[in-house]
Amino acid sequence: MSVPELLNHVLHTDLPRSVQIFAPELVLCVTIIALLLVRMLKWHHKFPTSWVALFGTLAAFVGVFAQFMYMKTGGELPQMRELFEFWGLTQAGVGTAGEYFTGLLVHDPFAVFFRLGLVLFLVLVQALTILTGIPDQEDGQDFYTLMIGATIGMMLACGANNLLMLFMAVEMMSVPSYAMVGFLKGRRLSSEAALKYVVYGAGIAGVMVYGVSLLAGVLGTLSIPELGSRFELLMGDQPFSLTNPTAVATALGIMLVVVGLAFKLSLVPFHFWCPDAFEGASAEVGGFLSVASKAAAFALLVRFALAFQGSGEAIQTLCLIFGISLGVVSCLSMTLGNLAAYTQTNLKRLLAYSTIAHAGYMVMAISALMVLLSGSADPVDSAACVEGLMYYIAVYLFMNLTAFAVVAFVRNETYREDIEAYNGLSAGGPMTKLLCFCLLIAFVSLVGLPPMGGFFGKFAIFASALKAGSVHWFLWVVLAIGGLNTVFSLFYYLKVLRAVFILPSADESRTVEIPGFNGAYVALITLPILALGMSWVMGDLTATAHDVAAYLFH
Amino acid sequence: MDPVGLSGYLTVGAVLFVCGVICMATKRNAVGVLMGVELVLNGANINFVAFSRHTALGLDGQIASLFVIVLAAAEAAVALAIVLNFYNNHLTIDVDRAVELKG
Amino acid sequence: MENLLFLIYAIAACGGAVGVALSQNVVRMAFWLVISLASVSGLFFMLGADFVGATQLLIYVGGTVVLLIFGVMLTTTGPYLAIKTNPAEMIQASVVGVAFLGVVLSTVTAVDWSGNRATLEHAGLVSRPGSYYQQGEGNTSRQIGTALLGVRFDQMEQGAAASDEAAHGHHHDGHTHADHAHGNHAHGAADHHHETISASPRVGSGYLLPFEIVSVHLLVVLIGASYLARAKRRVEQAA
Amino acid sequence: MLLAASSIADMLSTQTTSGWLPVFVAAVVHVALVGAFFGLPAGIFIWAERKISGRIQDRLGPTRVGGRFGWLQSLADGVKLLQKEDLIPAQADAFLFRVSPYIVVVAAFMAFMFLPFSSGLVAVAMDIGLFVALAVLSLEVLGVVLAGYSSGSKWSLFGGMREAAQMVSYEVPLGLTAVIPVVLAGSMNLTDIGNMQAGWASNWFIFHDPFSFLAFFVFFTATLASNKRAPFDLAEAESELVAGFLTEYSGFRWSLFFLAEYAAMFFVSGLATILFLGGWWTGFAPLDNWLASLASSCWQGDYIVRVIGMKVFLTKSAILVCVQIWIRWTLPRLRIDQVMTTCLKYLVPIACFLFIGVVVYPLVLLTVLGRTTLLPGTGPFAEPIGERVPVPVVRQPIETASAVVDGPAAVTTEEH
Repeated sequence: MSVPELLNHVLHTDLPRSVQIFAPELVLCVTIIALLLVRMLKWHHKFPTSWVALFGTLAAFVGVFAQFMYMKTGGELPQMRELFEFWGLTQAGVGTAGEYFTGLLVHDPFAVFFRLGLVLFLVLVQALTILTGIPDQEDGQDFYTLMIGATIGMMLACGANNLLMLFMAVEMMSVPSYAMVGFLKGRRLSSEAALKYVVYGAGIAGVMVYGVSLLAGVLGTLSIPELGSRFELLMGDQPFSLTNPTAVATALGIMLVVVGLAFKLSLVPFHFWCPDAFEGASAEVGGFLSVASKAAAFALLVRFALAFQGSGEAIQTLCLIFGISLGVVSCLSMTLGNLAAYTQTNLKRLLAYSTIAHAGYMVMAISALMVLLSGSADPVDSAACVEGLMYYIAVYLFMNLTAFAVVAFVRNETYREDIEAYNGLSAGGPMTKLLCFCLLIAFVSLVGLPPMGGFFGKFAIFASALKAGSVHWFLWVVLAIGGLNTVFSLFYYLKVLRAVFILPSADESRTVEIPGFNGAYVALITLPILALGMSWVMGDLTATAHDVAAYLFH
Repeated sequence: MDPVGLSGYLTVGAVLFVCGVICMATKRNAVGVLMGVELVLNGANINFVAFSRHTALGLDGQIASLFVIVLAAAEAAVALAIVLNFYNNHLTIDVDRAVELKG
Repeated sequence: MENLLFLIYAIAACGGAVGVALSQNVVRMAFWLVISLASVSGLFFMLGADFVGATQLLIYVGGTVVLLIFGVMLTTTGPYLAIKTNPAEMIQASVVGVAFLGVVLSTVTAVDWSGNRATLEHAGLVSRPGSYYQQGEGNTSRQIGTALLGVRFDQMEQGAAASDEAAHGHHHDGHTHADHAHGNHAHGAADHHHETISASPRVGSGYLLPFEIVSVHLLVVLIGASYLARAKRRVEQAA
Repeated sequence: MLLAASSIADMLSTQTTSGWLPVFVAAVVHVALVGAFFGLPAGIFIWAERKISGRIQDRLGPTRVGGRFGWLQSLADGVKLLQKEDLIPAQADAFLFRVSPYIVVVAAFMAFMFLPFSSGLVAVAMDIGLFVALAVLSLEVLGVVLAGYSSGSKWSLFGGMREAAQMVSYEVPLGLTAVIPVVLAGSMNLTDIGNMQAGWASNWFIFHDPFSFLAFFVFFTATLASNKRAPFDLAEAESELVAGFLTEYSGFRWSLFFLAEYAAMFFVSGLATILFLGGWWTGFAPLDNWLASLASSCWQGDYIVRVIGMKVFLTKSAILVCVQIWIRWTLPRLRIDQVMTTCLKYLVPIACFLFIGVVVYPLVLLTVLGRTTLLPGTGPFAEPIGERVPVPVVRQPIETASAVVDGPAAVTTEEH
């Protein structure tokens, strides 16, 4: 390729396509600038900065939604034609899956699905913060800048196709999160939580980048999809063994990268920051971190894991080891998360441990995926793992947000977050009753009982683990532990529900009144949990997840 | 190729990495821990640049190390702001004295 | 000559790192860190990465470390803050650290780097040898500059060679190494997927996106840091 | 001496076959040269400062040592300082206290390695010379902070902190304005930037366009501040902080700080000369042309041209240093918050604006006037920006030999 050809290709083919796909993220960037300008020009006295943020995020959401629908329907949806045209979507751009930005990011239904979820979640959390008023009028632009900045990082994570982008995405979503955890800067707990989070987070990020450097050096590339094939090429016919330095160096690199991702997912040996950070941070930030940063990290883990598939003996052994180690981590996370949650007295801390446990359930899907890949399984089975994970994350988004939203609203009324403060909550006014009911639904779904969305997510993941068990028996052990854990988890969720519905309030005279808007908001985000469990939406989501996952494996 | 070879550089990188990890594990001063982080990142950077010279990685390694430097600077800025904030609230930056969050 | 220079820099870098780990005074740690990082930049110059070396000096040594020293000075209460490290903890950490060092070193020194490179070269996966340090050794700023603008002139010939070879491979034998040359979708189980990729020529990965997006990141981080570090406007009621 | 050095390097690198000896000798000679350039200006400018300040304050200044002008005064001062006792306060962190002057000196000294005194007369010729030079110069702040901290005195600590804050902040406008000549020249190589400005003075980058004209002054202000010169000498504000981070230092170590300060003054003046004021070119096109032709026409012509260029360069830089001294004794000192406000609220936005302006300016001119310069098409100043006096210097041998001061680059190529 000659120089003009290269320039032509980059300028006229790659860049327009990239910008078209990247437009929602660019809208978010513009929103950040707009927020700062509003503050600088002192317009925030005329209208709140939160509305600027919400408007920008909504625009980005519409953009990703248009992309999603375009990909799903192939651009042939007459009702949305104007929308497609507004965002300039074309068949060669958004319509075609593949790499963009000269191979740094990859555009496929999987990435679009996760980006859609993330922006939707950002809209919901921003609505929540507007209702609870956690960043006040003066600090609004700082808070939303951090939140949107972190989200841009997460959206990059969904499409990361390059080890540099992987590291960069992790940094971009972590560093603003550190600041967000410490956002209540006058409070001792908040600053302590932020300190712990940043100290551990920075350390693990360093370890991770060392792993990236090893991996990149051994395999001679930064491109994630090439990793597996290069490893296969280098190993040739040699089996995977601990005496082969190339294999060990690669495994070491993978291990260190997975450590970095496991930290973001708060999986067990690297979970210690999670309860502290969630307890110290405000409930809104806790909700944001518990869902968004996890979803992004799972997207990264899936991409990273999928790079190592192949038909050679060495790479299959590598996959198996990878899968089983993730299985062990999954067992540990589920068990420890659920057991530790039982003794908690602070509801945010309890939810943090519940998050750890749920990360354990979700990583089970990836463990199963890797084990399946090591046995040259049917792509349909492998796709089922990712499908289950996606379904789970979609439901988890709503149920965790509901739980944290309830914590935030109750805190605004009672100024307390310990479980005792919830005693007799259901005796309050009608909106409070609605709130309690929503909490019930969210918790039942978090446990994974049948009519709710959470059940079907968990069911899908367990089913794929069952299938993977036929490749290696260890997955059956993981599955059994997962089942047991579901039973454990029932108790501590019930403990909270008992406080809410059965125990009498300590102070009978004062009942908690939740403002109408807040109740309506919680009801709105609870509805999808029900809908995803027992309506046609569920079938829709399953089908979408199925198509998306199948695309990764065809 | 230069006579030192790749392993010399990788050794330096590994020593920096391990010293950084030891530093993170043993220091109680939050700023001390951050210095450990910087060492770890530099260990990785030496790897990147050495690989970029000697292996198939090529210029990508150098660019990766550039971004690592920039991101590390950003991280250090936020970390220090958090440390200052912690100091304002607790009058210490001893990590071991951050014990109010327990459970 | 070269070995000597390497030894000087390497010993200074490692010595500085050990100094950071062993020192009990935070400011001395910072001093050792400066020594270590500056020597690392010397190593970068030796590796022909002059731009990275200069960046290391400007941003790391001249920026980040100064920031860290600021942090120390703003947060020390006594005149010389000595941090006592629990000796048992130190020994524990050192043992684990040295063990890990052993693992890493035994691995990386044992890897057959030239052999691996040759394998990859054989598969057409390596940009032409000596792509950036061929002429005018160490002058990497132009290549880095164009790479950050999204164009990789240094990988151009590789791209051409790879696509030629790939086209070749498809005609004769679908399972040659050429399959891997199209790293975009290395798991090339499905053939029709391959074709969509082949339609777009393989260009080296330009780094326009990270170069631009990191500015947004820096802006966000700057705002976060300034929010946290600026004086409290008022005492929060909740505290 | 310079002539000799260049010749040695060239001769040895071309005539000797064995590998390391010529580069070693060349390295030694280069280091000696840079050392001379590092030490000499300090001596001269300390004397100059005393004389000029004396005149400004309507007195004579030193008159005794070395005759009527007191030109040996600096030497006498040096001898006096060396005789003084080297005190280390009991409160000080002795190790850091001892070591920090050396950091400052090393930083200032190393910066000279990248500064070309004339076309090709540079210890380390690098493509990114400007970038490295600024990077190295920025290390000076570490020595200052450590000196302030390790003295164990609150005056020193405050002085060091202020100094660090000031230097780090002023690096931003300094860097932004230093990039403007880079944009104009399309290169970060200081030698190339200098050679681009041959010909009439209208070719100097300061006169390139209104934005670069202003940029020079911003650059000069920023260098004043980053060198902690008045009116930005907050670190050593005698009335508030005794002598800032220097309070506890005496004798030899104190003189090292002083040496570094004057060397850095000279260095930034030299940088300003290269970036904006035509470097080693006279600014008079016929003369430059004649020099250029001389290089190839007579025996050792290029060396002669280099030495002449060096004289021009040194003269320009010395004038700038004198301006710095003049400013110091004329303007009152700013308060620390005013210093920071000047930087962050004024200089940084101005520098950003100038940078954008310089990029946009030729485009605007091109659309409006159809050419990229305001200057009319005829007359003595008609030298178009694009055409230059041919660069007379064969840079190759020196570059190869001198690269060794820094690293292995040249050696490796030779060995293959």
